[in-house]
Amino acid sequence: MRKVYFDHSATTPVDPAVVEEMMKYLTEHFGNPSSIHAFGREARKAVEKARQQVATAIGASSVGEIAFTGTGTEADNMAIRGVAYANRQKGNHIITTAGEHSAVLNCCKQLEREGFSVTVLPLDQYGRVTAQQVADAITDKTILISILHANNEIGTIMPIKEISEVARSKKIIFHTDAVQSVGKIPVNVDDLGVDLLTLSGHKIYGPKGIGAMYIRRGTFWQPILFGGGQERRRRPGTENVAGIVGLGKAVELATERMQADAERLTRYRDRIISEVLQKIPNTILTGHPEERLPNHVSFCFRFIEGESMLLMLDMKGIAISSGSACTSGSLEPSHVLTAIGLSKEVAHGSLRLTMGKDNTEEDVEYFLEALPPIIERLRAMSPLSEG
Amino acid sequence: MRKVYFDHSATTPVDPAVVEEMMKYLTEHFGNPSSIHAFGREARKAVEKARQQVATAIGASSVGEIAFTGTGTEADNMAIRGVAYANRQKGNHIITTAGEHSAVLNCCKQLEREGFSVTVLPLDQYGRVTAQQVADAITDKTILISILHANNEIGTIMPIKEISEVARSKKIIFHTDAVQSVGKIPVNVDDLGVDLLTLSGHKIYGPKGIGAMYIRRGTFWQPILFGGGQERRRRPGTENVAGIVGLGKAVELATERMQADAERLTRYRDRIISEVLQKIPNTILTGHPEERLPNHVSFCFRFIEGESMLLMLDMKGIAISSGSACTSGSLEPSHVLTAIGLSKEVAHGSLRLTMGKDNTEEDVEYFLEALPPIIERLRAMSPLSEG
Amino acid sequence: MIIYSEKVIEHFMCPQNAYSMPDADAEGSSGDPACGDALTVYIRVKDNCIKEISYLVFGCCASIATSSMTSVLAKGKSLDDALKITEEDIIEALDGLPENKVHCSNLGVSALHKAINNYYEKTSRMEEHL
Ligand SMILES: Cc1ncc(COP(=O)(O)O)c(C=O)c1O
Ligand SMILES: Cc1ncc(COP(=O)(O)O)c(C=O)c1O
Ligand code: FES
Ligand code: FES
Repeated sequence: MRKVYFDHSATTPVDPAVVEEMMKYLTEHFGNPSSIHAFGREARKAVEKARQQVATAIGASSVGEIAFTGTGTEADNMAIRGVAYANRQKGNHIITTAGEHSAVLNCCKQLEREGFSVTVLPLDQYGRVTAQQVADAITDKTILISILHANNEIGTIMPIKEISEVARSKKIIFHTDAVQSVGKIPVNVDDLGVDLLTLSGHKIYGPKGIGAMYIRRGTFWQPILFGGGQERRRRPGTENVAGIVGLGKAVELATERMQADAERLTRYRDRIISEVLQKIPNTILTGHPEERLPNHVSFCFRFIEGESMLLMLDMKGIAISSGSACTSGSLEPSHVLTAIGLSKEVAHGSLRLTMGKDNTEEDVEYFLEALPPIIERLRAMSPLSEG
Repeated sequence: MRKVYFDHSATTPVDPAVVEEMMKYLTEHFGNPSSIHAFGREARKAVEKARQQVATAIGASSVGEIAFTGTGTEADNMAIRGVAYANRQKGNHIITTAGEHSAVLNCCKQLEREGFSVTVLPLDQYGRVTAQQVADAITDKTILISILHANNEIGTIMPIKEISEVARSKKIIFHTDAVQSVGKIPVNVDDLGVDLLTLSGHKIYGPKGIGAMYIRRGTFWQPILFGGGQERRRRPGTENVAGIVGLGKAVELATERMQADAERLTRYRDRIISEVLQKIPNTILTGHPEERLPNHVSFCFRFIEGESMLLMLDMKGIAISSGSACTSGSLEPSHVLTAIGLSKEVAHGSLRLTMGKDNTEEDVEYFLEALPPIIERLRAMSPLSEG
Repeated sequence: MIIYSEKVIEHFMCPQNAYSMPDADAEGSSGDPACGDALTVYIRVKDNCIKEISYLVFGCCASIATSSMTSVLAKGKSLDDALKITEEDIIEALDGLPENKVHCSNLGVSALHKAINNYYEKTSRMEEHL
């Protein structure tokens, strides 16, 4: 059976060139970068090279602005809680949006429990917030604004540049979660105007279990884990050398490949969107029609439930995901889908299809043939579609 | 030139059998364990198998008691701060020792800044504390006792069983950092009587960037990172599948190999200790002479500084480490060496030699020939040895 | 984070002028063994020039290399010129030092200055006696 992997926002295959680089540091060059003997120095060199690769890819002015972490989630925690705790004297107000990843939202909820006050800006129907909304929410207690660059569920790209100008004019620290945007659209910390940015290896053909935080020089911040002095006292614990090497290589390759991939995947994307909308009635495109990731397609199909659709596609060898709560056994559907104004009922019928560098025209074809009968079948047995 | 790696307490080479297991999850089986399609299910199976391997190795009664983390340091942070925050209503007093790893000590320092009160028990000359010391330190506010199983710098094994009995009789949560002991001496959570235990992959021929926390069912605890629901809501972020698989395999192999390795390495250890003490005057064995890790040798050589010794051995292809502050360019030598009563001056001359499964009799021979002339040379140019 | 230049390693492995000089004209010490570094510089002076210089050192690779380089740079120089040797001169002559090791280069310079001052003190005391 044909296997079509269309879930690149969940995770990506590791690029063979990345695996090859990593292998050296899982075999011969196994030293601890903190050791000063030859084994350690070899590992240190590799870590610092990767740091340079990341800095270059996102346009950081110095390698000292990059700290490696264990996950994108940890990087989000470091950025948000690290700024919040360090700036508590100045104020206790944080601004974010209803479209953030749970790593950001749950950090904010925790900070609320600890006495911070959080404004969660509502999204428009496409999943965006405006610079004006942000400007209106700022108070003299605001110490941090955290807004994700591209939404993992609906692919919408936020107007980060406009928003960061507002933040900058008020001297408020600005963080963006760029886990989904790096390698897909241009990500440059100066162009975006951000003080902190997080990224994750496994979304860009790197390994799982490695992330990075960019922190602009001079940003007031403190660590959230405690231990040894690694990563310039920003993140303690023996460095995941192979993972770091993999992330460095992955981010370099992602940048090289970006433009060509984006053009090709945008074509596939727009074809899928128009054909599905045309062929399958009662379908809603979620996210922004244009301001969206080139590889990202997302719909809600009325009257059906996402998990069943997902598993039926899985039987055909197609791996996609759904923002449906049933994929996690909980009852609440995706907070993003309800935040863009969909009813819970509709939100349960969501599908997210995220393409990657190895997908082909044939994959698209195959999907476009497989999907309609599945939707039809599920709708045929749904009590809702009768209504 | 011969290469002799004698720094296994800093990190270990990854076992080729471990690399092989990991490779599958860096290539074909790249799915996100939270995805419910086939790619995700394959990854999930691997993670749960590894969880079983870890649970079995340390005698946990259920796989639900194991949570994977990004490092040993993170696991220490989770254990200590997670218990402290969750039990704040009950009390604010924590007991630990002066011999702990910085991951534990710096968590405790942070908790002190946050209003907790910490008793740091002093060590005897061998680096031990007694159950009586612990019993005497307990107050009705004590909520946590954290004492490391085996010391990374001086190899001393703590009488965890006796201490945990005291903790248990007072119903106080007990944590041990077993990062250095797993795979070298028996580690069984019930025999040791611990409620939480931390371990780290890269000390047991597994990869870097993966750790685990054991948490006994029913222990009152809360997470310290916020985000998705991974690891049964204990540690958010996409799982490092390859790392987890590597840790599972590594801990399994370490347990299998333990006894045979321990016997062989104990012979090497005792030979090095007796020859060095006999041949090189003004040498102090640090740590306990018998109650020490089978692979662990540590000395202080008077009148010389550790980094120079380390680098001269490095030139001979021998990788060892030193608790000298100069290895990090700081001024304070190892807190463990001063805690066992050595002057800073003497502590600067420390050497730590930690053997591993691939070391041979010839490695020992080579080291025993290389060391004395190096010590002699350094002492000849030392202003201290004249005095 | 410690990666030394080849020059540093060269001086570390084969330190120049590393011996004690019990009958030196003057000496100066710097550092503190408790901080992991101690250095004593010995000089023999003729016609206001450093004819011979040696030292004993307790310290890291960088402190051994900087001691060695200090002695090499100072040897043969007039006392006035030797006093002009700076930390930067030593670091440069060693093709650089890791950032957190820069303080080690200070030891060589300060011990040398102390030795020269010690020499001036001694000779002025002798002149007073005359
Ligand atoms: C006793 C002890 N605890 C904790 C750690 C930290 O482990 P990791 O380096 O995986 O963070 C180490 C190793 O550095 C250790 O020796
Ligand atoms: C937007 C966004 N932020 C953060 C994360 C978390 O990254 P990680 O899984 O590496 O912790 C993800 C992916 O799950 C994401 O899509
Ligand atoms: S219907 Fe079964 S979990 Fe939602
Ligand atoms: S002598 Fe300690 S860092 Fe150089």
